[in-house]
Amino acid sequence: MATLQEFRTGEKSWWCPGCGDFGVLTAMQKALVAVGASPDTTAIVAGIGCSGKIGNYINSYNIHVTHGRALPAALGLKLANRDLTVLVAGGDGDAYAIGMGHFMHALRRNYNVTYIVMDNHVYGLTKGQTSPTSEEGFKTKTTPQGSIERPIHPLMLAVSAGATFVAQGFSSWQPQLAHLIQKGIEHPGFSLINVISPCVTYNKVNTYDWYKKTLKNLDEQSGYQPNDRSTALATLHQTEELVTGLIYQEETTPYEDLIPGFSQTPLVKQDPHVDPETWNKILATLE
Amino acid sequence: MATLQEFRTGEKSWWCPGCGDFGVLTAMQKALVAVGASPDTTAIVAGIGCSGKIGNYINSYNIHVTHGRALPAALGLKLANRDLTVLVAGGDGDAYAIGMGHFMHALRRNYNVTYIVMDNHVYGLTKGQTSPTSEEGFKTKTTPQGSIERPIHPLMLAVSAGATFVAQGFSSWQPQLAHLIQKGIEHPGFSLINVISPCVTYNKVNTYDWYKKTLKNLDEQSGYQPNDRSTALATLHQTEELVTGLIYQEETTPYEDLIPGFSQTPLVKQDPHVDPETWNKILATLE
Amino acid sequence: MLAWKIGGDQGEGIDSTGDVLATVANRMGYYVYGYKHFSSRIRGGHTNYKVRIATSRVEATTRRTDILVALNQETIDRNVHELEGGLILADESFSPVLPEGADAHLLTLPLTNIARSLGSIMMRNMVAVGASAALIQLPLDAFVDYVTVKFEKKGEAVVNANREAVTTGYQRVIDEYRALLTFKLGDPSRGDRLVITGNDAIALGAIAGGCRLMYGYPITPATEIMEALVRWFPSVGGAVVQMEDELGSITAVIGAGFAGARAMTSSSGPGISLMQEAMGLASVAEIPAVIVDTQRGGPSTGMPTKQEQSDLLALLHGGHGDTLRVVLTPGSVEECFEDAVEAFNLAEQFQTPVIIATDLSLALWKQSVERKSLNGPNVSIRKGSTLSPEDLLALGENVFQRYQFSPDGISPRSLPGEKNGQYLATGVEHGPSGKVSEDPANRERMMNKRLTKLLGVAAIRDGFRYEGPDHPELILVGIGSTVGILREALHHLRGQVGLGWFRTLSPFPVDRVQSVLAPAKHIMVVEQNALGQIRQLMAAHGVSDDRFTSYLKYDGVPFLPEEVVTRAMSLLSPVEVH
Amino acid sequence: MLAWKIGGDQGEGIDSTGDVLATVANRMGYYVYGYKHFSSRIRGGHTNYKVRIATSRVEATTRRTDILVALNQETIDRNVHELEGGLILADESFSPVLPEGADAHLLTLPLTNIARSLGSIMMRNMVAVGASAALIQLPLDAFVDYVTVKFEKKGEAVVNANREAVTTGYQRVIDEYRALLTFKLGDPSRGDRLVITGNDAIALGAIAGGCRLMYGYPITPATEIMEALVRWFPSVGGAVVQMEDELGSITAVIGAGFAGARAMTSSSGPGISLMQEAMGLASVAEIPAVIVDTQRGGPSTGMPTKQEQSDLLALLHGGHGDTLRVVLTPGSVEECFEDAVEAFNLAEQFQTPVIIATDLSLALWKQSVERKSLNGPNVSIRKGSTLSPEDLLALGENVFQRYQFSPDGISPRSLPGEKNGQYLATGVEHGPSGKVSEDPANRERMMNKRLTKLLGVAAIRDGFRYEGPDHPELILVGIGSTVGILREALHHLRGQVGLGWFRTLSPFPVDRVQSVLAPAKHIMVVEQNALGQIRQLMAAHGVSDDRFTSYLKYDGVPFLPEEVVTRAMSLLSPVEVH
Ligand SMILES: Cc1ncc(C[n+]2csc(CCOP(=O)(O)OP(=O)(O)O)c2C)c(N)n1
Ligand SMILES: Cc1ncc(C[n+]2csc(CCOP(=O)(O)OP(=O)(O)O)c2C)c(N)n1
Ligand code: SF4
Ligand code: SF4
Ligand SMILES: [Mg+2]
Ligand SMILES: [Mg+2]
Repeated sequence: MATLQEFRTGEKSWWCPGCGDFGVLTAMQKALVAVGASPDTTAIVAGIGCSGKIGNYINSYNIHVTHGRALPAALGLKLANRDLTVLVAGGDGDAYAIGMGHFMHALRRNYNVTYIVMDNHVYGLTKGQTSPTSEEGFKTKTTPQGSIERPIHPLMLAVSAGATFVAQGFSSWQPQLAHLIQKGIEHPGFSLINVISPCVTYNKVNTYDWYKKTLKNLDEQSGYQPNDRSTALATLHQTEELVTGLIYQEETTPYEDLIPGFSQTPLVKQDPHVDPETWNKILATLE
Repeated sequence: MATLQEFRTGEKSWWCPGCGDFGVLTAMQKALVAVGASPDTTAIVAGIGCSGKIGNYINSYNIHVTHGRALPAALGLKLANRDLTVLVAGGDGDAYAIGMGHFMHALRRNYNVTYIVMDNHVYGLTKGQTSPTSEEGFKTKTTPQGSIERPIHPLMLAVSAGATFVAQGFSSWQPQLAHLIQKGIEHPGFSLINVISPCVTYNKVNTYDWYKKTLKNLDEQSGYQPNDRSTALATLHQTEELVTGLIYQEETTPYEDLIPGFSQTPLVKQDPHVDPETWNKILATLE
Repeated sequence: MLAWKIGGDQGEGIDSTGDVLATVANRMGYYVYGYKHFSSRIRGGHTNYKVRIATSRVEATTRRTDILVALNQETIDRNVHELEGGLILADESFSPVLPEGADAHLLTLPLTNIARSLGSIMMRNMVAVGASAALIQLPLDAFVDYVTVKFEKKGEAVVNANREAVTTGYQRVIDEYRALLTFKLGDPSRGDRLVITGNDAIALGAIAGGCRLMYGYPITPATEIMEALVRWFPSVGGAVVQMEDELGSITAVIGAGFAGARAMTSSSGPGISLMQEAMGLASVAEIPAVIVDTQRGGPSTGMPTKQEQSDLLALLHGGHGDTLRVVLTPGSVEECFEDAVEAFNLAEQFQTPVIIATDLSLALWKQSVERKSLNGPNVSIRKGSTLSPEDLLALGENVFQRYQFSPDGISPRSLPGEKNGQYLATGVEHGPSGKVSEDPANRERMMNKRLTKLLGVAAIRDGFRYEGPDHPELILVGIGSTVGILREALHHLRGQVGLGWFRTLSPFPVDRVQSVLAPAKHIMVVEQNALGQIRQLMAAHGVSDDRFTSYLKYDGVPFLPEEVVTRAMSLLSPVEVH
Repeated sequence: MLAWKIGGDQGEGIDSTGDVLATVANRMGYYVYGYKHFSSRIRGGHTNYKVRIATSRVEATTRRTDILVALNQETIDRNVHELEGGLILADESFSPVLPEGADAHLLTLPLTNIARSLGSIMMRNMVAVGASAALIQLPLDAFVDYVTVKFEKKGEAVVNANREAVTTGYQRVIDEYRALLTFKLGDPSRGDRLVITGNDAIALGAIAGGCRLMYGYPITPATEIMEALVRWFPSVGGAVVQMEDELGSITAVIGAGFAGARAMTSSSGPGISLMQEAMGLASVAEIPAVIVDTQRGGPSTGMPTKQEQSDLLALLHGGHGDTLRVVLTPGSVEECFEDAVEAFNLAEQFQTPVIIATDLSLALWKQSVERKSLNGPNVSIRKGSTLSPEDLLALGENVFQRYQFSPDGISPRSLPGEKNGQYLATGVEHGPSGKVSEDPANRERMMNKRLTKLLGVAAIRDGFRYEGPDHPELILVGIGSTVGILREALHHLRGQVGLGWFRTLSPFPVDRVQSVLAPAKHIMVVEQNALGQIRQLMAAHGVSDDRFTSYLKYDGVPFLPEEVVTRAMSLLSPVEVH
């Protein structure tokens, strides 16, 4: 069993002091420890953004891809070696702007990876522009008079799109967040955890204080059952997604188990050669 | 007032005899006549697919773009000349596979164009592969043992994403379809009309007969009020989207009216030069 | 040598009819080559399928047609100029007319009526097949056997009706047109051959080369690679995922490559353009990836069903920033198989994206290929430099230096799942450990490492091949499907003419090109694009002087060997033309 | 000439401090040039800002620093080598140490403490500004005036505190270090100048050129163009849309271009790679579009905050299929303005995408520019060939031939909204009316039409500029920000050395390049990339012989004029070096 320390790289962080991403990092590391993962069998795919730098700080196999494409990379990785624990991380711009198409298709494909979106309602790395989750009226360098677009509600979209695991955490609420990530990893299909992770430099509206005042914690609300799509949608609608906890989960079989003939042994462990008998059968289809 | 005839190009169709797209074409032409549009002030943006060829047959300003990108082209067009009636058309692959990201963002942007998705649950032009709306188990050249992905439910997604006009038509039910397109054009924001348009060559499951048996017509169901998001979602959920009619509409102000300082006169009608006073004000910000 | 063609409307089964003829002739020991003319539409619109049948290898199409089976008048009108005295077999039902001045014999048979009388007009093409067999003087049995197996699953009634259709067509020709049966094909040669396309060969090569993942998105003329793997992968435990777009496809391939599986994607121009950004990631993060570009008429949607070789510069230079890419260019169906296997080897050995560039003609047209040239189980697989578990463990507390500098620029890699091998693969510039680095000196070294490493490809692969005399007066230079066309042209050019073709376009095999071309008096670069992309590339590498001329074609139609011969003759000194 | 630098951690206001100095010095009539060193992170990490102040135009940075303001020890350690006897002004709070062997004078002031005593340590940098003013011997008043206006909106207390900060810093230097005040800048020259970047100039040029729509997605170092237009467009009725990605941005620009509005997008490498497919659409459908590529270190995410010129080949050849693209390469901030205006003219005149390629240095570094060189209201706007309403009506029942063939390849267009002008614009190959066509003859003509049309750009634009002697021994060839560096190098090379630079990279101005370079004995192509992309391009166009050498740099750091001088000297014959 690996320890928290073993999941650290010791590299000095490039994040601003106070950034929400520190909390996401710690929660991910705790969750990895909790599920009994080990650094060598863990793979983390990250997108581009302040958030995307998270892979630099977790001792594991890390791949830092192009902006918006973390999810397809994770699909490739998972099918190549289905024994790996695969986590995917990125920002709200990475996930819901340039990455929106892949996000919707990952949900319907339901392959077994855990997607952690570090949502700060702003573009951090490019120094403060409006993001798809920015609220209407949010002022940035690209919308100095306030955003005029309806914000994306990622959780509602995920539930509507047929997701099998949908949760939201807050980087300041460590135990809940770590637990949600742990459950996401344990879920045998695609799990989405949208994490409120404040940007202290470019978002002066959706601050820690603001969230502490407005966020509702489902865990404190006795009786919430996360197994019904309509209840989940209604809850998200009522709270305007200002809610943390496990919102929806269903029993499921992951994509990789449904692919006809797909090997249960990780592909990377197989002999790459084709055997003569199979080969002749294949050629026979061309005769 | 233009006549139906004036909206025809007379070009010989490239579609298979019996293709649902013929009905979509006619309904679009009827709707254009009904709203009093004229060919010279109508612009049609089409994607790539059998569906995307629709522009060849409508006498209007037509632009046939790259696969999946009809919506951003329409945004460009509309802001360039806001007096135009802008229709956008494409297939289910064009809209919901490669075009998914733009689709979600067009919904939240709510600019005033009408999007007609010609949905046949299959890739027609590339000769019959699975599409994002193909049902689970649907067999094609790429899923000979049946599709294993959850189908996209475009209407639910649209309603969840904050769309202001969502409808579904059936290419065989002409009066309703033409009427829905007409209402979409009249709606002062983004309108989505998903149209069931059977592919007689590559989809032997979701046929005209199959739809005639399974589709429920909201117009025949007295009392349905398309002004409530939750009712809309519930209806779509219950019917598994096998329903036609106006599903949701709200009063709205289009994007182009919300852009700070954006000209009410079409840009193409303005003097491109900048006047000296404005210029000096701009330079002053750099002093 | 004989050229047979069938033509009609799209959606009328022209394809499968041509396939029957090609398959049966191949089985009998003839060499076949099939060429289809089709449009970007599903039904309607003229389509035709030409099959050349010969007693030796054939890998191009020529102008002449000996027998034209016409299912409508348009077919006659559009193709009659190819006949030069040949036969037209037309369906009586459309009252065929021979255009004025046509140099052809018109035979008619009531193809539709015969089919109808046998139960379904769907069998019209089978009647035509039987009639064609008689005209070509191929034995009826072989066709009857073929349909018996082909329709087996559909039940005895269908089998019998189709046998009847073929037989009737055959018999009617024998009965009515015996006098015209003058074609002599010559004796078939023994051998075990398959009739396959370049796309088939690539899919086969991928399987043989250990590829078990394919992420793709449909597009003409690449789709068949994905579709073939969908059929074949279940038997080897692999998976094909139809992605939401090509951005997703290439990135999934990169994810798989990072994890250590052999993965690929295939597309054509529009999809390849979308992959440009991610290919740069694979280059910088040194991740193997195999990408097939089956070129078609561009730019943009262009001419999606037409032949062209116009993505070459984009394959080399399409992404932002400084990279070298490995671009393999097979010049035959057999080379498609070889290069598909090799692409996976090179990708892992050099830890880099490898592109296989084919073109529509090479990708889609079927031809006879020796079974022994498709020896899947026996290909050699080179996994490239990896650290052993022992090496990794020996690192102890030290961080694994994934990108450590080395003389050949190649650094051993570790794969996820291996103890102690954790590292960061990133598209951001990084130091030897993988950690992001903005240090100028490191940047320069890393850039040199990546660029020089790829020059190693030239050391292990002959990138420019040559066939011909030692002291050629003229060398024809080709690529892709053009190579087969030039080879056929060579048969008709008895002078001192040689053929040079690219097997590796990048890294550019400059030394080899220079030495091969050195003795030639003239060099004609034959390419199917408007910009003369190969010429430009040669010039950019200093291979250019006044011996060079270009022969370009960009109207969507392949070169004909005859055209090449004419053009070549104009360069050769008169005494040497026989 | 004097070089001042301030350094500290990112997020500590280094940028705005440098800007104050540059702005005030410029207002006083000096020419300034600012250069920033920064990383891809928001806070933390060393950053510095160097401002050169001179009495004549300056457009490059050099090695030497005269005055270094250090806010931490790292700043001293990293930059002390530039000082060559200059001064370091350091904050006492970190107990600064002069490294052993350093050739510099260390002065200290309690910057932080002074600021704290005035109410907030946020004002530390203002104290440093005041101290710098004294060291450079610039009048205090000008700085006091500046902060008075700058902080006006924040109320009197803030204004007073900042005035106090500047004044105290100034006075402390005068009091404590009077003996060291030996710098003499010389007299400023009259003139009305603004301190702006290439990005500013492009945004200004876009507005002047009639652009009213910008579709963009943030990316370093292009974002400022979008952000400037967000600020300025409301006053001219335009709109900026922050799109979901670059695929959307470019396609929206094309939609707008089809409709007849002038629209643009801007990005850097990764975004440009994503635009490759759509640029082909604009080429084939003949739709105007303007795209700015502010190049940075590639490939992939590469070195996002570092200088490079490595997208050039991708800009020319990145898309699939045969196209020529118009690529403009401004070599100064003023040329950025000119070329932005001209890009919209060329895009509409030639109905094609036009790319403006700059680079990080040109895009981000501020310099003094004459106001009269930014004459927005007076630029000429050419809308290109369109049909008049009368012409359209005169068509009667005839279909408008949008793509009709013409001698120069340009066909008049109609705009949506115009009666009788309806047509189909498509990326599929089409005939003169716009309707899809697969006819080979039409294909060839259409391809020729599109390619030859663009050669017309060369006729109206001088694509390669030259400055220098008529009979140069050496010509330095540059592009983008390198041009300013080479120009500065020229001042130090008294031999027969000239400067040639590209204003149009494509269509390649081959005749002009050849004639300019003809008299030179040596040609040194100076480019900031690893592959020698401009050299390759020149060679591809037959411009290459043994007079050519390359000087490449790809470590993320701009060339220094001194480095160019050294390299150039090695080529010049000894007698001519003075
Ligand atoms: C194709 C491409 N476009 C744009 C960029 C520039 N870019 C880097 S990060 C980023 C967005 C950052 O926002 P988000 O995803 O919310 O991450 P955060 O920094 O807020 O964590 C952008 C636009 C890029 N790297 N690649
Ligand atoms: C970038 C790109 N990828 C792939 C293609 C090939 N392609 C053309 S149409 C199409 C999908 C057609 O399906 P759909 O959108 O449902 O339209 P339909 O033909 O069914 O009307 C594809 C994949 C393309 N043209 N461009
Ligand atoms: S800019 Fe915002 S998101 Fe980025 S590191 Fe700083 S606080 Fe975090
Ligand atoms: S293939 Fe299907 S969608 Fe395409 S034209 Fe034929 S019937 Fe219509
Ligand atoms: Mg963010
Ligand atoms: Mg479809």
